Amino acid sequence: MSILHTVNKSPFEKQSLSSCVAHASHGDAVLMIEDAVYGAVSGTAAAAQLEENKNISIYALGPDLNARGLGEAKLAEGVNVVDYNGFVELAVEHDKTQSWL
Amino acid sequence: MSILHTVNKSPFEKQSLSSCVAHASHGDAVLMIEDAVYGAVSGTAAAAQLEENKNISIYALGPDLNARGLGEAKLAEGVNVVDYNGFVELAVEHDKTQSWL
Amino acid sequence: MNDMADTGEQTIKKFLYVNRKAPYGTIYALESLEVVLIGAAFEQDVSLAFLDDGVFQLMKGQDTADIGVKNFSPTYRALGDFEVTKLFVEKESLEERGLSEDDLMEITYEDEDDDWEEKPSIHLVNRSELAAVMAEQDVILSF
Amino acid sequence: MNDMADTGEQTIKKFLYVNRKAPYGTIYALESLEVVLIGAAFEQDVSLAFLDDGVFQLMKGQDTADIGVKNFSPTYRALGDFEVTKLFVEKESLEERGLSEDDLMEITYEDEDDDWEEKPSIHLVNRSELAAVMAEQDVILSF
Amino acid sequence: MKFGIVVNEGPYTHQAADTAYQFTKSVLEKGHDVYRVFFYHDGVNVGTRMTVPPQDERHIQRNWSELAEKYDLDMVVCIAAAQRRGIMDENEAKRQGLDGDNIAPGFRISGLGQLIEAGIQSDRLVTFGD
Amino acid sequence: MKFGIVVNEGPYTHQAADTAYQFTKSVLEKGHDVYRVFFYHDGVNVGTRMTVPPQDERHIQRNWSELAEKYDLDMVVCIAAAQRRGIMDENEAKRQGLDGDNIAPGFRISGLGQLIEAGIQSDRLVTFGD
Repeated sequence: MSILHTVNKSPFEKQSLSSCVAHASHGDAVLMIEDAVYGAVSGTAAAAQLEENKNISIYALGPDLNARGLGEAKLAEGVNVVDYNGFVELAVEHDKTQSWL
Repeated sequence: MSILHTVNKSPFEKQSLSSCVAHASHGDAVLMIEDAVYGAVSGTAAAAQLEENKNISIYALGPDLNARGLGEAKLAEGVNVVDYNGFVELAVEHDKTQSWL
Repeated sequence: MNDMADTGEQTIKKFLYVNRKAPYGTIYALESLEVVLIGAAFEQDVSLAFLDDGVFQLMKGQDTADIGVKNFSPTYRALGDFEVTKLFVEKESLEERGLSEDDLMEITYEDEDDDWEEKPSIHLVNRSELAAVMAEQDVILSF
Repeated sequence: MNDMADTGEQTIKKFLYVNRKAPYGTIYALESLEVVLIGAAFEQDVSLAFLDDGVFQLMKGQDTADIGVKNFSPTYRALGDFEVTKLFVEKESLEERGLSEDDLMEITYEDEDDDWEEKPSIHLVNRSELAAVMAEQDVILSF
Repeated sequence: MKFGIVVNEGPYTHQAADTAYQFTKSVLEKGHDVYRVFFYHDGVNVGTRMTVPPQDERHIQRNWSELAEKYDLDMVVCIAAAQRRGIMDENEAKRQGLDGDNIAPGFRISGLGQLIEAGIQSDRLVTFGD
Repeated sequence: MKFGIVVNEGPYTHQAADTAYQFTKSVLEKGHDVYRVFFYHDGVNVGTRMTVPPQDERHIQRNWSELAEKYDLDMVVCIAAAQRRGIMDENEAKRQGLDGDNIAPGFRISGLGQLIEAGIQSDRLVTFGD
């Protein structure tokens, strides 16, 4: 019974990514989309919180990273990049999705 | 040349109140309206940040406090309550307003 | 779909409504409540979660007269009549906001399986308990 | 109104556009830029501030093809042609986001008062310097 | 004193249109002038006459239209923002080949220059948004 | 696998309607089914046919209408949310005494029960919002 969590707000603006990670369970996945992909940049307080939590998988949506000028070189370790098809696959692989709006 | 700053988001959800206070200058006023009035509750991290800054005056909009069930007894020290007329007066007294949206 | 019970033609799923936003500043809390009320007619297994700023929805003493917006907080107290009786409120969220259970409305329901005894609908849970509630759902709706 | 200069019929005010939001996730950055472009025709004393997530608006290498949304970042580089030449970017906001000036687009203008020399439009300022910029304005627009 | 008011969010979804209304009403009742109310971003959605809120809720568009009539307010909906969001007056609808318009009484559609002008002409410009 | 999609924000202002569109397109192109797309909150504003975005920008309503036609999608606009925001089909406009409607092709107006039904009938319900 795992959850795909989606977050769409910048962690520097809103606390939804932080709350999401704090509520994710072992085996869950967190996918950052839209402005949440800023949370994938290495060396920030937001990235540190993601790295702390080793029980969940972390994804970021590639099209949103590209739109915002965030190349692979800027990403924190452990962040997996997927496209829209990968987003669909993640939704299929997990039993349900939860949007942290 | 003082500024009336308005903030309308909960400090527990967004960082706009925090950013506003960090950019307010001596003699400025900060008015919490709409969901920002949750920042006026005593004993929270948000209230502590407001209390730290002694150079600015802090206001909260009464109608929004009442709507949210926040009576005077719950408010942090130093928070002044105004109604819409008081909001207008604050806008008149300061040279300009800045909305932290 | 593992936890789904098929009773004849009727599918019963575990629905969780996640409330993370304050009332009045935005419409999400109100329109979420409207979904809960309509959803009650579908006889699913319904729970509500209140965390982050969502706990503010349950504050007692809301009086919206001066902002000219309808006060919809009494509706939470009527949820029991719609057989919506599981309201999980996160302790950590209350504490961070300088609140305790005393600041919340009293919300109860009459338990038809227990001689219509009046019971509290609000259950205070900590963060990891709430995570467990989320984990066991079939459908999670958040607005 | 103390700093307002009256030049005949023409009132010149100090306008500051405050940008605190990231591009694409919401439309505020784009529609703010549209105001700046239209506003340029009014020959006011215009400055732009980029702080908090607003600094993301200036990231180089933006490529929106895969999200199907128009890439409006080249417009910032054209601001000089509209005589919008003062872009204040807050250092602390960059640092908190793991960024440095090298991550930003190069934005320049040709200074008509200095033999059309090409000069940088972006000025890195720290938080207290930016607060001082805010303090000296007549009109502050933020979206 | 002369106020300019900017409303950046649509009706019901955000409180901004309500707060702006209460503020503007207080400005006027205190005897100040309102140079213009400018509706931008989703704020343009305040200016549709097609909203039908529940009977026990405030009617935001109507509140604004009545305030405009009482105080002869200039209420401007930004044309660029309105086009993106489907708010049209008769002229615009014709120009776009649409079969009808939806603008409410007291609102007019015009350009962003009207916002800048409000900034120049008003003693105070106050913005309400998300 | 059967998907339900919920869209909670209007066009252009938030990226939600775009992301939902790209996601839904991928779902369909990968051969999955979409039980229903439900538009709620400001999401109902996606369903007006009166938007006229700049020529070099995507046309969000048209994207959705075309996707619906190609894949025979069921796109439902919530009636309660639509009334608050001025989105009307012919029947509703008549019932409310309005002089015209603005709903776009491929969208239909119905009740919140359609959202619950999507939750019950879909294997996955995915929400896009602010």
